[in-house]
Amino acid sequence: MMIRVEGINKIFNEGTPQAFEALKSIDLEVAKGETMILSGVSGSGKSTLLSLIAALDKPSSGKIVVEGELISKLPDLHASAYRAKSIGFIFQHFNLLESLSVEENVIAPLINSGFDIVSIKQMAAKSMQSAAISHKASQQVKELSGGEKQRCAIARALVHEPELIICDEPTANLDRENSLKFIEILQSLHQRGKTIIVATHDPLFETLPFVSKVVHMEDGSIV
Amino acid sequence: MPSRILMNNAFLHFLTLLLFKQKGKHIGAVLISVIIIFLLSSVLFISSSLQNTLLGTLENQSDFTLSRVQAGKAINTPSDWLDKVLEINGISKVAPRVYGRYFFTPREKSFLVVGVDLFDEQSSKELQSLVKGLDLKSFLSTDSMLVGEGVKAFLSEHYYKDSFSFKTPQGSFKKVKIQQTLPSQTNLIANDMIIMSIDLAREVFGLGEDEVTDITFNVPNDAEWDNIIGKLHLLFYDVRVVEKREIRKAYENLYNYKGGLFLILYLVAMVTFMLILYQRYSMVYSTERKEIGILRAVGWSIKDILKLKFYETAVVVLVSFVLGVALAYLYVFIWDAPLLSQIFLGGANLPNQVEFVPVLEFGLLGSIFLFYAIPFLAAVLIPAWKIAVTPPKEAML
Amino acid sequence: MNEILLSNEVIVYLLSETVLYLLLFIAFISTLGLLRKWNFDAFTTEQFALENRSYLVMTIIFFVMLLKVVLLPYFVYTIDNLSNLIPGAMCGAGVVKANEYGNPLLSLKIIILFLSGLWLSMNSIDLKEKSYPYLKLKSWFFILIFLLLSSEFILDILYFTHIETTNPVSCCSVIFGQTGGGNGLPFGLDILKLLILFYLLFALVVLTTLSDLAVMSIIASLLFGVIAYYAVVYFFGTYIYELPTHLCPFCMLQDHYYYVGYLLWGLLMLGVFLTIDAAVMQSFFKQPSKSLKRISLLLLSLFVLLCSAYVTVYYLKNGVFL
Amino acid sequence: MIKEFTILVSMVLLLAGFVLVHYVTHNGISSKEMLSSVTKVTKLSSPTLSVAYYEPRVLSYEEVLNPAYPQMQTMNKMDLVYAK
Repeated sequence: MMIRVEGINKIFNEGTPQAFEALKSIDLEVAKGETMILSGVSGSGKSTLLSLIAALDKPSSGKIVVEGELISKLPDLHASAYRAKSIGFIFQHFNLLESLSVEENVIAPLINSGFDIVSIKQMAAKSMQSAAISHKASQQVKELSGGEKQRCAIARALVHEPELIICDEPTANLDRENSLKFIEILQSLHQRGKTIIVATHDPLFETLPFVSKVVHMEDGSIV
Repeated sequence: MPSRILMNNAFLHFLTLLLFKQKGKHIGAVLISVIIIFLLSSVLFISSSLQNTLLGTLENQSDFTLSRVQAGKAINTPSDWLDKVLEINGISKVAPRVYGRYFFTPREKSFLVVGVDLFDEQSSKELQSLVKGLDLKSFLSTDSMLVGEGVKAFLSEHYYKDSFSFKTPQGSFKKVKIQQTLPSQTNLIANDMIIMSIDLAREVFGLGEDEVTDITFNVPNDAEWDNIIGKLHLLFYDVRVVEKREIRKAYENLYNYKGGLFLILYLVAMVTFMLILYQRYSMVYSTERKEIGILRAVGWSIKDILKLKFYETAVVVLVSFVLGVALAYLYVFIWDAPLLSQIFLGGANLPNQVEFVPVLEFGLLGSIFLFYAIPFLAAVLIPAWKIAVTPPKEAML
Repeated sequence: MNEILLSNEVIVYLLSETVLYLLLFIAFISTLGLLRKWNFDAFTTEQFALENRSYLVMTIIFFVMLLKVVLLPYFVYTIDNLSNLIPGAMCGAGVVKANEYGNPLLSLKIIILFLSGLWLSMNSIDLKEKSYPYLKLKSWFFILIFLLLSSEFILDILYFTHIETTNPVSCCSVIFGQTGGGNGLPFGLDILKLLILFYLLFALVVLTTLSDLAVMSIIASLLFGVIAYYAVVYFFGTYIYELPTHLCPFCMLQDHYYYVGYLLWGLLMLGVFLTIDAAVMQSFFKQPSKSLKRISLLLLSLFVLLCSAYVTVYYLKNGVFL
Repeated sequence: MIKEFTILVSMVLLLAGFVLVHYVTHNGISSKEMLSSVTKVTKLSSPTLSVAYYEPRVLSYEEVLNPAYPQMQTMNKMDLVYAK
């Protein structure tokens, strides 16, 4: 999962008085199977960069090439297909469908993948097993604790075996014990050769053995 | 096996899941639609069923009715016109008719009194089959009459249990025995009808021996219709000939007007319904917008969300359509539309209760579906698109 | 208000047309905006908004197309219903002939259905590409369709308001009949040549579609469509009515012929459309699709089988041709 | 297809099925025969719409649009709705 980011900048509500330059000409490269940590104070453009890499949003200029394919200028149909196939995004606020159960949340990304519901449920069971949340499978997300919600988000992000796993402040609202469990899961993913990008200001991540690169960001540019 | 694929289809599973999770929003739309469809289809069912039955009875109506006209109003026709009409060749089954409305002034109600020539073999046999167990001898010997259900109810309400005395124009009273009531299936035509022998009817209306109300006759060869009318106009100057075609067209228009005018007034209700729907579906709460943002973030494209919204609305439309039409069918054809039928049968004279013959036309259902579904889908389309294009980064906030 | 305007079906029909036309008008305005400001390489938020707007146009056209497919048989049913309000018209043919707007309106409706079908398949190909290559083309195509739709809408209103229920119209046997010597067949055909041409053209359509000769199969299927119309009206129709002089495309839509007309004409139109659609997609957009071809051939062969079945059944029953 | 949805759909189909069965079995022949025999006897097939039969009532005064020409109908008659 070769990712190359060239000259990316992102200006919010361009051309209006409140124009705000979130990213200023970012250049970055992540090789396949690498784990990269984006560290920086909140509001330094980490989340914006992650959303551009995951094609959740489009840059104001510049190019992002993933596996040789330009993803920064994809029409929606292809951007969604790219997200559905190769991106596993773990959001800071988990972004789960509160009214649905854990299993229903985990199967959501696979609905349009062409599999029938039986095989989707098997994949979901496997993914929930690896995220250690299968004992709460049929419980509504509303009633889960922070740690359980995190694990449900992880299960949802990994259900379609993505190549690239992106985490945005994964341990922000977790206690120490759950953070350590999260790092174990990252470790096992790294061993399976996944490419991982984590945006965090938690110093715990910088000392991890399997981290190959740490990038510091300050108000929109790499330091 | 299609049902296996259908049952295991992932999209349908998720669609039905979301449908039941957002029950609140859809139940409102389904209820409004069921009420609107129920009202609309009951009206159209009643009007098409009545129209169908009336056109059915036209079959054995004679082709022409001829009556004398004076100052724009039909008056009694001299019976010697009868033999003059008989002389025209190409005409068959000429029959005089004596009928009219008898006014019961104290209550301002009126009955349709019809005189029947009982010595005519054909009509007496018909009478036998119409009213089971009618012994013709006693009917003929004494002055007696058959009454429609409405008349029977009205008379027994005013203590005329087994006979009624008519006031003839000469001031004398004519006591007539009520023999039997006509069956309830004939209410549409015979609800306020009184059938008696023709000379009794003449006496009640004070018609002379040589006068009839009008003359009916058939012309089997329909190519002859126009020149027979021409001959009649040459024969008598003050004559009015009514063809069966005109009656048929009048019956079609009778309820078409009502259905049509009702539809136009109904448009107002539909427009308000559309505004409510548009406002409800586009008043997207932040939660639903966030949910769509999340779905978009995990890989759903705009096309998938549109597909989800399309099927969601299609399910709501189909369920409420079938429910509305089925309930209307029960209401009209099984419980005989207790209240709504008064609009069609009128309530000013004698109250009437008709058994509607079920009529289900493909076109009628098509009209109801189109009249309801197209505005509904149009109202929901733009809000559905607005939600579907929420940018995925919406989920990031 | 004359009786025509007040009959239920006409009101429902005109209401549906107006609602659909309003939606199409919104799509038209968005397409104009698209055409003017579309620049795929720009990174402005306005460009992203335009991309979303193109989805609006797609949704509206898909929705309108779906309902127009339902509205066409409903229009024919309304015409049939009006035939008993108009003196002299026994079936839809007379009513269509009631004024000069009838025929152009009916043919325009069929053309619009064909074109919007093509638009939708072009649109699905455009979405598959990575940079909306055909967006300008499909927007201009939609503007053309919109002009046709506006004229169809005007014709609708003109047609229904100009039907007089007083003057009698001629019935179908007069319109299509052999009165006045020469038969109504074009290009100087007679029944035998017509039949040979009918089956030959069908074989041609099958061959060209299977052997992927795109342009040839478009021409063949168009020709087949026209010849099939005349063949049904002048030959197969008489076997449906079992009356050699009864030549009419509309009467078979009525209930005493078990609504076979809707099935017959539906099969023909859908078959011809799908063949043209498959051929256009293959020749202009290099997107051959096996399944589309198979369905279209299936439909056309069903159509030919249905026509010939009527003839054979009649022959078996009575041992003689009409 | 989740369970509740299949239950809902089967209930709606059941209702529609009942309606179709009733429509097919109920032929309404009996009432058609009765009506046709009445019309054969009386040769009158006009429906008895119990409408205040319009007739200038000799006894009670009927407010008219134009007293000089009593036959002219007033606007509040329901004829606007009934066919002419």
